[in-house]
Amino acid sequence: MDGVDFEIRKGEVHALLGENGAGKSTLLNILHGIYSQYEGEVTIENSKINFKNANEAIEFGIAKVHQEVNLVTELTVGQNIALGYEPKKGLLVDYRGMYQKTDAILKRLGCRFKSSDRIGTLSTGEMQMIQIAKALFHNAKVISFDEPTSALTDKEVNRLLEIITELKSNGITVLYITHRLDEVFKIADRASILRDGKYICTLDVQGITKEVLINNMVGRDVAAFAVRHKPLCATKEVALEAVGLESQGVFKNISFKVHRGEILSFAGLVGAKRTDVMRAIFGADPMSGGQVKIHGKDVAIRTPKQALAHGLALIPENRKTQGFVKNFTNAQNMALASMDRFAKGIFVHEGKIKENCDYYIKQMDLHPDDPDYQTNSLSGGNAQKVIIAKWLTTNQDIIIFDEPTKGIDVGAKAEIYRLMEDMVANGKAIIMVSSELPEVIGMSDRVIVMCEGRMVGELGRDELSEESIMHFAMEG
Amino acid sequence: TPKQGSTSSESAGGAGAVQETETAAFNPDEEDGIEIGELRSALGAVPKLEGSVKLGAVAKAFENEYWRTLKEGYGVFQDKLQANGYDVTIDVSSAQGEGDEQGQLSIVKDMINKKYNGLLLSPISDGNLVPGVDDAKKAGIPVVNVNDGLIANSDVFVGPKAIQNGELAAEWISEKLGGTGQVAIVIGMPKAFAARQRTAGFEQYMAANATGIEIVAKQNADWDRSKAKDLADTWIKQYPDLKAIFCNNDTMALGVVEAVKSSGKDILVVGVDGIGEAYDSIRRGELDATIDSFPLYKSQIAGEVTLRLMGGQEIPRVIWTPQALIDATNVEKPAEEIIGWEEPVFEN
Amino acid sequence: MKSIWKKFSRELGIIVALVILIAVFGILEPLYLTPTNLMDIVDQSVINGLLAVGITMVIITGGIDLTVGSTMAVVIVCIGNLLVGGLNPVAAILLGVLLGFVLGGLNGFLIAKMHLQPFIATLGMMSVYRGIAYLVTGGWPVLSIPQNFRTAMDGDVAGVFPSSVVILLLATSVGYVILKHTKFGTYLYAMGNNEEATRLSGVNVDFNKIIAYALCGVSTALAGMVLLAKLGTGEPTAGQGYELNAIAAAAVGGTSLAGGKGSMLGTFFGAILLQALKVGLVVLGVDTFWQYIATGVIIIVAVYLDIVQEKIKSWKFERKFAR
Amino acid sequence: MKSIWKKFSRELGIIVALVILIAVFGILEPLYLTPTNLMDIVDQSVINGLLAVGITMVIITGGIDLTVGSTMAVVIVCIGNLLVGGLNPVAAILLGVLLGFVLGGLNGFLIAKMHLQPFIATLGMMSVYRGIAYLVTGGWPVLSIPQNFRTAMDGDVAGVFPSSVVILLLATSVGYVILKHTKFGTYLYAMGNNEEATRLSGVNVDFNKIIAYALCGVSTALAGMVLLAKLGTGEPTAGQGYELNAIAAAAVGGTSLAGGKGSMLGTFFGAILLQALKVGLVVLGVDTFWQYIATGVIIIVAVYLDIVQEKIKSWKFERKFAR
Ligand SMILES: Nc1ncnc2c1ncn2[C@@H]1O[C@H](COP(=O)(O)OP(=O)(O)OP(=O)(O)O)[C@@H](O)[C@H]1O
Ligand SMILES: Nc1ncnc2c1ncn2[C@@H]1O[C@H](COP(=O)(O)OP(=O)(O)OP(=O)(O)O)[C@@H](O)[C@H]1O
Ligand SMILES: [Mg+2]
Ligand SMILES: [Mg+2]
Repeated sequence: MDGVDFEIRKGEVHALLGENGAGKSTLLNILHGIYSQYEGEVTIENSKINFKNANEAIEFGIAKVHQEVNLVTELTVGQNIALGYEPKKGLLVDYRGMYQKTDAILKRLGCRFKSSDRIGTLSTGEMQMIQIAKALFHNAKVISFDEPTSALTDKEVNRLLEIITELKSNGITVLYITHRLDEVFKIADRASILRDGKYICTLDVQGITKEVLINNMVGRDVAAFAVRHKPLCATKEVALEAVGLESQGVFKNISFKVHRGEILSFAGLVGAKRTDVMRAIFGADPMSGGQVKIHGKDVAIRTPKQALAHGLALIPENRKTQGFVKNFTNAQNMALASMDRFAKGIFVHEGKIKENCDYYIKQMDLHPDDPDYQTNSLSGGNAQKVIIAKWLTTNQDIIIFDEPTKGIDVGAKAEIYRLMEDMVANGKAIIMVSSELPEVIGMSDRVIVMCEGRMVGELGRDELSEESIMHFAMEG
Repeated sequence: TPKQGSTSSESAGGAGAVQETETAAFNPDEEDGIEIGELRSALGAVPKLEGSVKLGAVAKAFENEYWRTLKEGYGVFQDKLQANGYDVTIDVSSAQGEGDEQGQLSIVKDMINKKYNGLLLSPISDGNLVPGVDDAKKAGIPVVNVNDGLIANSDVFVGPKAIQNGELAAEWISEKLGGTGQVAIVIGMPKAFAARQRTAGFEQYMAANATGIEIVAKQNADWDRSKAKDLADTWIKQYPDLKAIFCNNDTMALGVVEAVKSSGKDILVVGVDGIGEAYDSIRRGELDATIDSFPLYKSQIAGEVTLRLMGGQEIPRVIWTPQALIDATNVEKPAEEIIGWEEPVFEN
Repeated sequence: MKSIWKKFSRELGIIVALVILIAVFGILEPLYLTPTNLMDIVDQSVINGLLAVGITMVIITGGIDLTVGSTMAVVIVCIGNLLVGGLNPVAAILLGVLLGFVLGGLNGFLIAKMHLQPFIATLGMMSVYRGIAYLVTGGWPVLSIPQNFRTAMDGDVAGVFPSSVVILLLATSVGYVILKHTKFGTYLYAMGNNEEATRLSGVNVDFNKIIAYALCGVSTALAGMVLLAKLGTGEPTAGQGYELNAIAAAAVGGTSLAGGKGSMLGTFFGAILLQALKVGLVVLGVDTFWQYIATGVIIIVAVYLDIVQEKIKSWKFERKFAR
Repeated sequence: MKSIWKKFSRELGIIVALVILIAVFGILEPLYLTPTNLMDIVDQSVINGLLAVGITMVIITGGIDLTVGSTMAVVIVCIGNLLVGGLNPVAAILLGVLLGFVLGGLNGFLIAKMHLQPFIATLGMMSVYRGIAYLVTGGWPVLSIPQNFRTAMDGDVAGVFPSSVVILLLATSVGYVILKHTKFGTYLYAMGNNEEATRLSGVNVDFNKIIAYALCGVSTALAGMVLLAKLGTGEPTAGQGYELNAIAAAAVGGTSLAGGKGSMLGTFFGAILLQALKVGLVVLGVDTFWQYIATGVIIIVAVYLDIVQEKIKSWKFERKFAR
């Protein structure tokens, strides 16, 4: 990061924009004391600050919603929200007071779960809401959000945007990072743009267009919207069929078909159990009933290994815990699911692994473009690209994408959409679980809507609209 | 009759030892112990007790051959008693390894709960059975301490004079070496009384009687055969003139023998305990000597002393059991002959 | 009533295991069920129980402490020497606690500030502390510990209850309250489960870690002093291998060695279970060599029971996070 | 040349530490540097080195194996008995390897299939295997191991090199190749780092874990047979406490006990360093008690050096934020 120099006004909503790896998260980490060694100055209300750790920043009155979901799964929701700042009664924690306070915040956020629930029972989207609740809990003067909506569906997003507006009217300054540009226009006053660690400009959001923003971010024109460029190519040949899938207490009666050349999407609100269905099909979780057929044949898939053998791939929704191996380089991560292809007998062929990685680095415009770089130190969006590359490397027939563009910038999104189109054109079948409605509407041949573990509706391409999907999704 | 309890002034160790006795609760080496023959001639036949008598013996750890042999001795004694019409049984248990202080205490407490009539205890450390012995006292159960841990509040101590252990080895080595040369000591762990005394006895003897002998090295090998071998390997190269190695037990000595063999040098190796493997090794001409304290007979003596104590006879605080140096000259001699063993006299 | 049930459902597995164990031994040998024998089991669990109290806290942070045996030895010889030198028992106990706090805190410092892994840091310090214990007395035991100290730490309370048992109960209760009802306790779980998230929440992770190890040192010091009182002799060799027993007690009681999960009550019953097992094998007169096998098998079965019970309780949850 | 340098930069910390250690001892006591003494150090590292080879693999998966000492003992008494019974040495060695594979695999099974935590599963099995070793011989040692077996496992190769050293070098090389150049090795690192992601990548995590423990059993069995050959007697008490030494060797060599990180060469040098330290202290005649302290301190310093070196290496990443 180099020569970043700009101001945020008190009480405004200030968007931070830029491509993956532009340095947005890094900038926030500096502000919040997570990286304490840097050159240059940060001043708040004319006093120079240099927080040594997260604690100092929070005490000073600035709080942050982190990009990756990062919670303590052994504690309750309330304990997570209050962590570090529990109210005390004498020497002991005042649990009653704490839960009252946290419940109030959850209610304000419109959450359906309670403070006393365990984190383990929540979906990724719900966990994201807890992170937001955490920031509100601190009563901060400045709150920054690092892609708070990447795992949320419309309903929650709208509620969050309302809350941010409310915060603003209470004089709180908000810093907001997102790759969903619509949101910028809904709430932001001004937007600052970063590119390759450099500051580009700050714009008044009023009176400019999306294209202007994108142009400044990427430095060239890109198609910002999810649209199908090639003709639809769905065939009649069924690639995968699910018949009456059930998992006790999670989902039931899940039956659908996906054809070769088709993109079938699953839509629904957070907690609709779409992820559970996909994991069960992939053999990552057990199922209590139902039958999966692949190319018309009954199959019994109990482990991901068997799923791979049957030509399935699953790009999981949580990149940190399910997606990549921390100490591995990009090349190693991309090869992990296809080791048989990169091995002669039991021995691994390093050269081929690098070659493969180089190919996808170019394909997906990965930054930095180094196969030996540790995936762990990539920016969120770039790590997602590595994971997608890993599954493309397996070259499977049926690919399940769970939130494929989570945290990915506009430019790269377009790349991924293009890749998906290429795949179906080659006769593959794609199942996509996504919470981004524009993406669902733009890319799908067909959409199945789920609600609380049941399929509640199916929409053809010409019936797709935000209203029609939400109509089904909210039904339950 | 020998006196009971401790009067320390005439003890062997001189001024330093007197000092020691004041802080130390009990050190048998500084007591006027007597040998079993002497006791027998003073007290006559082993008294026959009324009713059936159940004795409980607790050894350190059966993982070690020494304690298994001790157990065997208790069995032999029980058979002799029963053959002579005594209604006596002796149950023998051990802790789980020599680190299991609490477990050994559990065994003692269990024996008290089960109302054993007398206890013969060989504690792992000087202190770990003390609470059990207190309970036994309360329950009126006599306690005999069979070496080598020390129980300050036991009624009688039965065992060899530990310091003599080291002295015998030292005497033999200095004689073989003609009073000059370099020697080294492999110690076990700085643990029980006996191990400490073995080393101390060796060193004191050399200091007093063989000033030409130089103790060039002294290290611990945790009673482990392989570690002892490694130590010896290093020493043999470091001290080309090394003439003898004294080890705190036979297992370590047998490890050292391997090192000496592979060096091709002529170095005397002396161990302690007299385990079967050591005898074999002496027969083969590999190990040079071991100090045997005859656990098979020690336990018989301990059993006899216990019955005498329970029969109301007056027993001195310390009973010495026999020990002897075994080398090529007497390795084939039966133990009875070496220690001059005589069977106890039983009542009819 | 139902809420109590729910509150202790975590400890259910171990309590059931303990009851089964006692019942089985009781049937095989009725003597096992005599009050004196049962009391003996509790009494003999005190040392291991105290060690396990501290070790549970440390394990919950995701760490481990292999030094407890050696730390005990240092406390034993130092405090033993001071007592024999005429120090007042109360002062000695306080000094012992302080010494434990410092030794434990030093472990914590190496781990939190120098970023050494807990296993290896405490493996190293285990050796260092043992050496110190030997050096303090030159390898000799400290003899004739004064009776007033022995009575304080291991005398009879109201004629029935050894004070050592009272000390264990107190330490367990304090540990329970710390874990369940204080901020510090919450941080221990949080750290063990997700250190980064905890740090980002503004918790001073390093400091809390150091305190956890220091408190482990304190309970270790108490264990050492109880042992000193019980034996009346302070040996520098004391406590060898005790660390593994204490860890086993915590694990059998449901504390996860991966951190973030565990309970003081579970640990308490875990320590009792291990001693009940040992005494049971002794009472039945099981052969020493078979005892090794039985002990190992029971530890594994007890831990497995806990896993099964957890699974039943929330199999959906396990699916997602435990794999 | 430069690429070799880069390739082994991981092991740099431990090599530097080893060189410093040898230099210091050499200056204090020139005798230390004689070839025979240095050769002795290597020779005496064989047992611990072999154990550490297997334990490194297991630790990389995020596990641990506390049974190695006991497993060794079982192999020693079983194979010892067979040899004395007249079995051909080659057959005995193969059987020993198989036995190690089975015992290790059993540990792996408990961990992978029954979901026991590695520490507690192997703590339990440590006790079980020890009991088995005692039961096999009734506690007695197996005497008079035939000379042909002893020569095979510990004889001189070409008049200079003990064959045990050759065995260690071979095992280390095989371990090196497995970790760096096979699918299995890649999976070990991946599992240790992120088990869930590895499983979702279609890797049979359970199977690979079991194999890792089984291979640890194999290298343990080799260690046991070398020991049997060295001593000529098979004791059921052999190997007590050896597990901690082996873990220390791996950790000093840079293997992370948190899993996912480690190298065979590092472990090799780690084992050598620990033995060089021990011999150095003996040669200098350092008092036993001080040896405990020195050993602990050196372990901690060596591991800390490794941490510092890692930090320096990743300085550049940090620098990025610094600008
Ligand atoms: N832990 C780390 N170690 C080394 N480099 C890092 C680390 N984290 C981030 N980087 C690098 O810093 C640069 C900026 O990353 P940052 O996470 O700030 O991007 P971002 O703008 O938030 O992107 P995204 O939209 O993908 O989240 C990237 O090139 C990235 O590779
Ligand atoms: N009631 C529950 N009990 C246990 N785990 C749950 C429960 N609800 C959700 N989860 C977990 O949360 C994860 C995602 O949940 P779910 O499938 O309900 O959400 P989704 O429809 O994919 O929506 P999202 O967009 O939030 O991921 C799954 O891995 C699932 O195991
Ligand atoms: Mg980011
Ligand atoms: Mg989902």
